[in-house]
Amino acid sequence: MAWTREQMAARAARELRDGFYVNLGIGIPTLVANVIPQGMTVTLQSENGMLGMGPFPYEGEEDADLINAGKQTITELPQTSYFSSADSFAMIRGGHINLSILGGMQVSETGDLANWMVPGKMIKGMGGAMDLVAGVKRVVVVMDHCEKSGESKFRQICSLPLTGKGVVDLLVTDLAVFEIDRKGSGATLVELADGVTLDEIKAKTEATFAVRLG
Amino acid sequence: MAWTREQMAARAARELRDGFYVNLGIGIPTLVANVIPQGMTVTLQSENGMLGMGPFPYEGEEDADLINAGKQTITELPQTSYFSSADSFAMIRGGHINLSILGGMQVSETGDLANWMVPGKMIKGMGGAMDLVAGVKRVVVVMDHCEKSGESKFRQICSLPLTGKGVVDLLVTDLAVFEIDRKGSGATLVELADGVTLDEIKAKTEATFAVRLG
Amino acid sequence: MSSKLYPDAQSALSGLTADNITVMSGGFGLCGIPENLIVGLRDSGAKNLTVIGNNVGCDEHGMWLVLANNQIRKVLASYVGENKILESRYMSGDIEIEFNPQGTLAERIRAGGAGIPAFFTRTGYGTAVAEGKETRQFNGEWYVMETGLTADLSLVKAWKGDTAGNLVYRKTARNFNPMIATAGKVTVAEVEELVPAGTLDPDQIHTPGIFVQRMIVGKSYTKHIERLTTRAREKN
Amino acid sequence: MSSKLYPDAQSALSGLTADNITVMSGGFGLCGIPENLIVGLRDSGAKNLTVIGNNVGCDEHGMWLVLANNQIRKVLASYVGENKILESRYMSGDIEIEFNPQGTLAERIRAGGAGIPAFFTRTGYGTAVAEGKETRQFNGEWYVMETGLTADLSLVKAWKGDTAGNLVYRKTARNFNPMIATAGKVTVAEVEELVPAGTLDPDQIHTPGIFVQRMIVGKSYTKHIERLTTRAREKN
Repeated sequence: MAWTREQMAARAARELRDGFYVNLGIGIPTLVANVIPQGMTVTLQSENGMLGMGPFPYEGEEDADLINAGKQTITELPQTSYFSSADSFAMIRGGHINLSILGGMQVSETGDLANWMVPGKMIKGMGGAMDLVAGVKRVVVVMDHCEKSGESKFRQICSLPLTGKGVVDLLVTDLAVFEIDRKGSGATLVELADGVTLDEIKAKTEATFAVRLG
Repeated sequence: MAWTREQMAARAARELRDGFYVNLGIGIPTLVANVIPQGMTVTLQSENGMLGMGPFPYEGEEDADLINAGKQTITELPQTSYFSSADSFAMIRGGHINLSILGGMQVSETGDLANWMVPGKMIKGMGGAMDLVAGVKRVVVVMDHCEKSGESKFRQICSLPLTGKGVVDLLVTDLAVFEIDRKGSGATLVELADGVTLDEIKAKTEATFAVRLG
Repeated sequence: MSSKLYPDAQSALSGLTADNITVMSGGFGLCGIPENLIVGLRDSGAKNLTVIGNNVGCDEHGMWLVLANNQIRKVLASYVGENKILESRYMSGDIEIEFNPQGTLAERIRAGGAGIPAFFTRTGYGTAVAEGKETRQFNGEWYVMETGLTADLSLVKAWKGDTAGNLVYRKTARNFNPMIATAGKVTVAEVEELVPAGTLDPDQIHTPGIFVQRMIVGKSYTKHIERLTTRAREKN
Repeated sequence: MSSKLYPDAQSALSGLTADNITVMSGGFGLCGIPENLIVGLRDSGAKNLTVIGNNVGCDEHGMWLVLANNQIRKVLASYVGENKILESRYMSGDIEIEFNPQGTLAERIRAGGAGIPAFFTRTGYGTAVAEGKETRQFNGEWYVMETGLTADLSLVKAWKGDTAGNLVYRKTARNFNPMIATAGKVTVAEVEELVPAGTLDPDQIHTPGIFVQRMIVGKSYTKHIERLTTRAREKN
């Protein structure tokens, strides 16, 4: 049985470590903020210029000058600091963020990621995604294993325009978890969702992968 | 009769304009701060990270955290702001300072400046001088016309290692004032110190120059 | 010194707007945008503008006003969603968009203001963003060369400003404003509150006055929120 | 999260110092130097250090202590006057000095912390500083390519810090400290005053806590003034 969105977020949250500075993308990655383990201090960065992102405000307490990179109203915490977009991406590009958890459209077995445009459709822009995957020390992608059409999203080569080349370290899908070596030595299946079989993964995956199930 | 240090500073001060942001070097240029015309607002930058440099503190009111680029204790003004050295030189390199007045060892007729080292002597370093001459919109050099040996310091080509190539716009010596075209179309004598003759300048100057005396 | 302060956007922009110029404008989405100066830019009627900013407003708000008034020919931005007019003009070829990764855009603007004509970044290596650009290896990693950006006119929005032009921003409304203030040949700032010089703590000024040539006190801020998101109060 | 706070310089530097490492240290002259951490570096005895900073202390003060203890092999700085030991060791060839223009040094450190391996600057074009470096024209002007700098260990001094590692500097004691904080693989900060997280205004933090791995509250600050310069009081 495939993992739910919440289960995928919970699996991604297992990549968190105490003291980590983390950037979460839009969509399922946002849910990771709700499942940070008790007693673990994780500081969330928002690339529009904030470190120490707090929860959504109570109704009526929203502040138009305080939004996250998804343009949602948020709040600050005691450890919060604000800075410019140049300083924010200096932090990202300089490798100071420990972990980024992002959504994806396609991931390749060499760690390429496509998540910003589909040829023929309106291009909205990559926002900060290209900077995050290029700069953050460890990148985790969370996405469905297959398109609605059944086509595998974890592929030998991405067919969509890339967000980054050789940038993904871990792929969490609704069916399985893969470690990916950025340097090109391949992908490894390390975990199956509850009730999912290796045969099912083999049938539904276009990418080549080794198997090392705990 | 040659100009005194104070007269040289006063001549350099005539290059100031209302609203200018100005960086003054060590030595005679420092004296320019004392002769800013009444009613003219000139904001002094100190490249260690301050805009709006005030006068020296009253005795007993010095603050070790508040020094200028010459490491002298100074004071702040109502318009003062502090910033990092990176931001300070971004301001300088980005062409935001209107005028820099610096000392010199040698200036060439094409606007080259040497003022940071003498071969064979201990090298102390260029500090911010190379950044200032490369970045500031208009550079005025104030120096004696001749070495104590009598050798001309305004030359066809500098013999000392350069601080900047094609960077000087105006040269104020104790004997005369020269306009210099950075793009290489030459130097022009535009002013003589009181009682100094054109013949004296011709005799004491190695550089080639045109003459356009008011 | 003649005052940097102008009574309104129209007077502050007088003589600075013209057809074919490049205009940078601060803000992330609608957060921290110079609302009054954008209206002034629209009212100037200047055409064939190149507009640089993280976004180009969204439907009915911000730089969308200038877009809807047919004044924009080219856009440099990182994200242009939620903007139907821009979408249709881009698809029809009436507007050119150069997409920049957000951090690359921020750094290009910072570089432009800092006198740095080009720099190398890992961002975009191996993607469409690197096409036509120089790439080079440093320490075994591949990088893309990106160039600095400047503008004829920069428009920024601050929270507080003093009469010397020193600016302080508030929370995430800071975003692109500080770099954009440094990258304009002329920078015009609007502030919510004007204070006398000497009021702001000199250790705490985000944009020193040297970068601000003209300023206005903004009026009637909308501060439209794009995605109002709240949580319910816990019951007692 | 385990605390970033350590009781003293020795414990804060434990495990971070070693022979042959590169150390950056904040300060301009003796203004804003990490006095306590420099003593800790000296007491560590680590040798063959490469030290990066605007200066290397001056006679009897600051990084001079580490120099006098024969721990430094190479220096990257913009100005090294008023330092007799350094002078004699440089002349004798025992210490290598790479002179950097001050703004180039500041930007190289900022670039190192910001993931930028190289950038172009006008500074130094046509001078000895450009020798052996790539030069290139942009828009008709010549520029020199300079590379980013990082360090194994960065030592910085702030005025106030909070328990999350957020730092605020005071007046011109800020200088190189903010960039150096970003460019160390590990950054240790000393502060004059420690405050609880939430005390500092989040709009007014100069160095966000992400850049600070360890911190101490400094003791017994000398704050030696190199050039005490005063004016006489006007008589009443």
